[in-house]
Amino acid sequence: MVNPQHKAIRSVEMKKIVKHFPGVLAVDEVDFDVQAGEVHALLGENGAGKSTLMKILYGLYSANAGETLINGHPVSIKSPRTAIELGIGMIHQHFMLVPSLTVAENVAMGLRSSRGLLLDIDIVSERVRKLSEIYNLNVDPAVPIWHLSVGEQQRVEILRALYKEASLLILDEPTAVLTPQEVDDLFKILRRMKEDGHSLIFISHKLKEVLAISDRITVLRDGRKVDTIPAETATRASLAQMMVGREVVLRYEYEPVEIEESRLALTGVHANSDRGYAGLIDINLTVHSGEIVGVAGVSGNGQQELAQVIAGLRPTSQGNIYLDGKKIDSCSANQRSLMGLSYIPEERMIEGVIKDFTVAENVVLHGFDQFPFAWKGFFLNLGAIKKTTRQHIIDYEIKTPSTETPVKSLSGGNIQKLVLARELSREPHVLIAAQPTRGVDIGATEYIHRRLLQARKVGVAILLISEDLDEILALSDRIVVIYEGKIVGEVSREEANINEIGLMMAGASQPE
Amino acid sequence: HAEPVEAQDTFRVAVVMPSATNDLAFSQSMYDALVTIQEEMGEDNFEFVFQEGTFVVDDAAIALREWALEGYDLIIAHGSQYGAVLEEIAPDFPDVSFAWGTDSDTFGLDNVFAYEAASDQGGFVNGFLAANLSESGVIGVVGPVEAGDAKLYVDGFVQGVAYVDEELEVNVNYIGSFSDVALATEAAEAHIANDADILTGSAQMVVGAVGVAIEEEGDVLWFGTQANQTELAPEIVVASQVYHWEVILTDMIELIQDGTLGGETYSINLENEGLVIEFNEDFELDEELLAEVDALIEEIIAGDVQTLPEEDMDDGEDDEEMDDEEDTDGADDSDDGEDDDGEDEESS
Amino acid sequence: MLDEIFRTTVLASAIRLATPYIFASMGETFSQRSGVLNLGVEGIMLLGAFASYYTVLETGSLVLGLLAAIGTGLLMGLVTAFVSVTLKAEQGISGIGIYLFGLGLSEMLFKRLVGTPTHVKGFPKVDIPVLTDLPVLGEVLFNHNIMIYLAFLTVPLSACILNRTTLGLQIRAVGQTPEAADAMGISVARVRYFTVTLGGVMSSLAGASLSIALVNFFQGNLTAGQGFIAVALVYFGAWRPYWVMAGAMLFSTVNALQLQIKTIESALSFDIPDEFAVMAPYVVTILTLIIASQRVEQPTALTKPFERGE
Amino acid sequence: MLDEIFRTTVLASAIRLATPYIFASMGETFSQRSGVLNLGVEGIMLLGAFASYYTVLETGSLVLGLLAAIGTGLLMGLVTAFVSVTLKAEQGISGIGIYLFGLGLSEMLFKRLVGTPTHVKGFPKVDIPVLTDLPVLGEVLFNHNIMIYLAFLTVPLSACILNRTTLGLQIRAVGQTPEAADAMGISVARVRYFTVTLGGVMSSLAGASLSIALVNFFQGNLTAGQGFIAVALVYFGAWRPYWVMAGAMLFSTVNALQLQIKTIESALSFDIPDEFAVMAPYVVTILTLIIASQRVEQPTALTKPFERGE
Ligand SMILES: Nc1ncnc2c1ncn2[C@@H]1O[C@H](COP(=O)(O)OP(=O)(O)OP(=O)(O)O)[C@@H](O)[C@H]1O
Ligand SMILES: Nc1ncnc2c1ncn2[C@@H]1O[C@H](COP(=O)(O)OP(=O)(O)OP(=O)(O)O)[C@@H](O)[C@H]1O
Ligand SMILES: [Mg+2]
Ligand SMILES: [Mg+2]
Repeated sequence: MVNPQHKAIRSVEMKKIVKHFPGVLAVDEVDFDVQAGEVHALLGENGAGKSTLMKILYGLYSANAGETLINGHPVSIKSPRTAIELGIGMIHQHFMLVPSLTVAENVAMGLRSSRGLLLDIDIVSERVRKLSEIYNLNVDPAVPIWHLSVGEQQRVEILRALYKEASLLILDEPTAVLTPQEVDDLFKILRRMKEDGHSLIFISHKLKEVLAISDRITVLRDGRKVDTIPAETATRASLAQMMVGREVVLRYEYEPVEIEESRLALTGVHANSDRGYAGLIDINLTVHSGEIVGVAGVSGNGQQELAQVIAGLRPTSQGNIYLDGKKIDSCSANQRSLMGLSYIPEERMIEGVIKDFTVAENVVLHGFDQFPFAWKGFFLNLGAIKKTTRQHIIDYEIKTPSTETPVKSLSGGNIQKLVLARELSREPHVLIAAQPTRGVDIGATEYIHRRLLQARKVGVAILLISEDLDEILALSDRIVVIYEGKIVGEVSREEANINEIGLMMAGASQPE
Repeated sequence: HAEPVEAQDTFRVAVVMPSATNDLAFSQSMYDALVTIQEEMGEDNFEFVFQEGTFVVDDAAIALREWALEGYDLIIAHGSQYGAVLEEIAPDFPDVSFAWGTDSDTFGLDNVFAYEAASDQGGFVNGFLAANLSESGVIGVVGPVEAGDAKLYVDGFVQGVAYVDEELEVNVNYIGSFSDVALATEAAEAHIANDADILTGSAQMVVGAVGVAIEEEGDVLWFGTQANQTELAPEIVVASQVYHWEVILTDMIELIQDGTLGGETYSINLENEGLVIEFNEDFELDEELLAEVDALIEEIIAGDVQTLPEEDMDDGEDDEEMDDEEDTDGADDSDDGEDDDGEDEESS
Repeated sequence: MLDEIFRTTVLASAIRLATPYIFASMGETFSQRSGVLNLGVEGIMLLGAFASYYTVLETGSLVLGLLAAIGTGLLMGLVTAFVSVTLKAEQGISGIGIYLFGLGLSEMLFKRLVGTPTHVKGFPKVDIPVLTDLPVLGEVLFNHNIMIYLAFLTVPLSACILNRTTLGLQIRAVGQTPEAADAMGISVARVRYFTVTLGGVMSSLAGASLSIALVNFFQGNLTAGQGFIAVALVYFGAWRPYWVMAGAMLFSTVNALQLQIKTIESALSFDIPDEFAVMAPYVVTILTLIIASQRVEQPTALTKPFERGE
Repeated sequence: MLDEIFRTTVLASAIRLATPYIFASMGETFSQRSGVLNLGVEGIMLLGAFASYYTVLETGSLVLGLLAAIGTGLLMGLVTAFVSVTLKAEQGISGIGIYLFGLGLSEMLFKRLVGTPTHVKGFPKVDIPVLTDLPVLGEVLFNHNIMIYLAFLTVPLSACILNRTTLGLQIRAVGQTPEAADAMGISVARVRYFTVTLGGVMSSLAGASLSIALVNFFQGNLTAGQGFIAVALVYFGAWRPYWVMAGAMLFSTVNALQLQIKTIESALSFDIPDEFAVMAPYVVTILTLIIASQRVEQPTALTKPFERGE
């Protein structure tokens, strides 16, 4: 059985840490510390250096300068193995799980077995089950990872850290992909761990969460530490200002727009979900020109199915869909997009972009066979493609070294801007925006919001699907709430009440 | 009037061989011989079965044992690689006769015949003819691996050319495979690019080389060995050295029927007409030259002409710089007795 | 002198030897770039080789022979596509199935319909007016038959299609992230049907290049593993047409050199020391390793059937 | 009667033919499961075949021959691992480099040190006391030499290692998601060094099984493509040892059947109609396609060198 040699971590101090990447000074003389029984949050825009700093602590990167002390003694952490042995656990921004292996196997991997060479999966499973009960994690050790939802996968990550008796746990953007309910559950676990004397480092772009969970907050900007402050003295506005270096507006002026003709209409739409059961039930929905309709709901209640049905990536089993009054049920995704439908998918790395393609190639993923990108529909016009890409890069403030950089080396926020640029530049009649700001820092979020509002102003009909209720409330003209595949309520902007909507999202009945 | 089938009177032969029966080479020569005997003796008196493409020696072993149990009268292991297993199996069936080739070793067993081919003799004759017919003075040879009867043939051929004119250039190319037709083709292309106007070669992959010669439309001639290759290329084949195993097989059959099951070593050669130079009838040859060939064959039979290079005769001019080492290992007198035709035939 | 022989004979020879590899591996490049690993190349080559050979033998028409090869390739390509795209079979398995099928069927048909190897008149050398008369280059590059020119022509063509056309963009997208391609309205199935069928035709032409242009004969297992090597060459060239061609040429040059070493020796009138033979493989290895250290764009969805998660 | 021949002769023959494939493809399974595509199998097979052959030829000791093969495999495996793990070379390219190297070196050494193919006395059949005497099974399954038993023994062993040991878990994790394995403190490089070296040893043993147990001699290019087919069989079996073995057996049975069709005919005392020969490949194809429709666990990081993003 695991028997970690490490003593409990009482304190970790990182001093004057420096990390260069080719052409980037990612971390510049940063001091950072965390104590037992404390949650220390790390804040900063995309690319501020948070992940890099934490990867240094976890032994994935080696620092160019600076030192790390544990319980006052200098340590040298050269690989994750050392970190694990010292009692450090990390939940990565991108989960470090092997999809085809079971929960227990993922936990057991890298551990010593009590049976020498042979696996002791039964023993590991048993202990996982116990831990899962203690922390109320509700994870079945025998299920393969790819069966699990993102939230469940994250619980596996936490379980794994607990299993290894990590006394310091680093969580890099753990909430980016969680539903509000899952965030609450996570926080319960984290508080419990804190009480047990664990040290926690928490990274998030969501200020509300940071304020809710942390004891101290450190803000990084461009690789440098801005300050470390106690959470009690911080407000959302002050944090946003520290991060971005200017004031950030998260409330937008609302200008009513003349609602014109219906652009998108769904009547009595039913569709199946991936696992075969009913994903959408009797959806009736209309979006007009110049209107943003927000779809609120806890993730997994049919949002993805809704977006896919409209985009033409999932067949309906009943009902009709109209685009500009024309029935499009039998049109392919391509035909729909030619008719003026744009789609910003939720899974941007899978459905939105091709990771190994360059920025320019991704910009023309839609309409690559149309003028001016193609000549006779067959030969690519590389010059025109480059020109358009440059324009997008300027217009949408996309941070990229060149038009020929593969998108996989851009940050998530910049990839999202690229998708937005591509979809909006086609001057669509209807835009489906699914989780457009997930994992994006506040600066970029604000930018994306402004762009959406601008599109609304010129008459685009926008369906905004988001789990972030603040986002929905800030942008939508109308809000519908989706629960278990059904639309369970609709409210206008004026009558929107966050509590009522929250209740509907949780499945409580519609307000009378 | 149905004739009664009398099993006792039917002579039954089984043979295992390394490549296909239509390879126009080593395996086909045995197959043709058996067909010939069957024609002579009649289907009622002579039957045979075969297993072709047997690359793995243990497979041959299984077949040999199976046939021995089933009471075949003569079981032939056509390929020197089967020697080791035969040595193991034959003693278990003292009443069954086995034959093994090409080699000269009967393992001291009196139920094993050994047989070999003095293919250097026909090679020498082909070389003699080639030297006389070549106008460019360059001759190309395409071989599989430098071993067995292919090596004997090539060595004899080179000697035959030198017998006519030491100055002629013979380029020998062993491509290292019995099955790679594309490479054999390319080897022939290389010879022709180097001005060769006569080509020859041994083993089944030479069809490619023959094709290249055909494309030259009469400017390049071909000499065959093992089987009669005239049908491959009627315009350009001058002659083929053909193996007639039936000559010695008939002897063996007689001995077996008389109760002698082995102990003898046979060799097909020009003398016993197991090796025959078969000319292409459509190819016009000078009467004088033909007469010279006849005389040469007589001289070879009489032993007046050396068809293989002597160990110390080797000079840097030709291509057998390895002969010195090879000839010392295990080979008795002029034949080195190893034969590995079609070894890599059944690899897939 | 040596120089000359090397350039004219060895290179011309390498060009011929490379021809079937180039056809087959260009086709496989398309197929793999779109995410389909076709291990059945060898089987299709054999069928194409037989079909064209038999047609030429019976009709004497090379054009018909070529058409027969194209038809066979089309058919086999469609079958392969059906199995790997529509049935979503595990690609390694279905490829071996196609290989065994081609191996067995071509040999059986040959035995039944032809019997013994019979020579056919293959494509003749084509002189290209001015080019063939160029001093050295003429002999090396422009003294071949049309199938050889065709093979080498497919290389820039493939590169151009893959990198500069909308079709190429679709192929690469489908091979990288089929989900994204699908979401963009590209039909993953259609693109893969196209590339796999094209791969079939090219494999079949590779076979025909042996049986009616280079060897001008057929026999069972004529290709002797060349199809598998062609697949390996696609990895070697890391899915880039010019690199794949370079690999095929490297491979063929080594073979050609070995064929002609005697000729070269006699031209030099001294024996090339064995040390040369000893070193050749090392040199090739080191060369390939230098190339190998380059990083490349991979079709990440290779071997993965696409399903829209329904 | 037919039944019997089929069982005893054809199956026993298939078992022998499958032996080198099983050695090589089990090794390759390990290597691929950990994310390394080793296309150099064929080259290592040739070197192993030569090393063991030459040792037996010189010393007469089969044990020394086996050790020579293991040593050669170890060395070549380490070289391959160095190239693909440490140098992070593109795996397709470096594999072909290793292949060419093995092909050239083994042929050259053979020519220099041996010259003509000379037979060696290979492993004799081993009777297993009770088992060999079993009626039919005895002859089919327990009448072979030790290398054959060894080959088939590696199958359950490989399955057990991959599925039931900590090492196997590490291998699978490294092949699927090396980042995750790395983050859990598993050394990706160490695991891959292990599997690739093991693959080298197994390839080398595959070669030795030809040269000192089945064929009992050596010649240039003895393996004639078997290494490439072994790699294909790993895809066929979708990285699962028993399935890979099934593929090797299927493949060998088809070959054995073709070898023995005349014997079977004579046993039946009538000719098997050609229709049988026509149908065999179809049957095999359909069979494989049925198998192919299964979904499998893929080493998704296959062919991708791992770098910790620094
Ligand atoms: N592996 C790498 N190679 C090169 N540069 C890198 C690498 N990882 C990070 N960087 C650079 O280091 C800087 C800090 O990146 P880091 O990932 O730490 O940001 P972050 O604060 O975690 O951002 P986010 O909020 O987007 O996660 C960035 O400018 C980035 O360009
Ligand atoms: N392997 C890498 N090579 C080069 N640059 C890298 C690499 N990994 C990360 N980066 C850089 O690090 C920065 C931050 O990357 P990271 O993936 O942490 O962003 P992110 O957290 O996904 O962004 P967002 O918060 O917008 O989702 C990016 O600008 C990216 O360019
Ligand atoms: Mg980060
Ligand atoms: Mg981020």
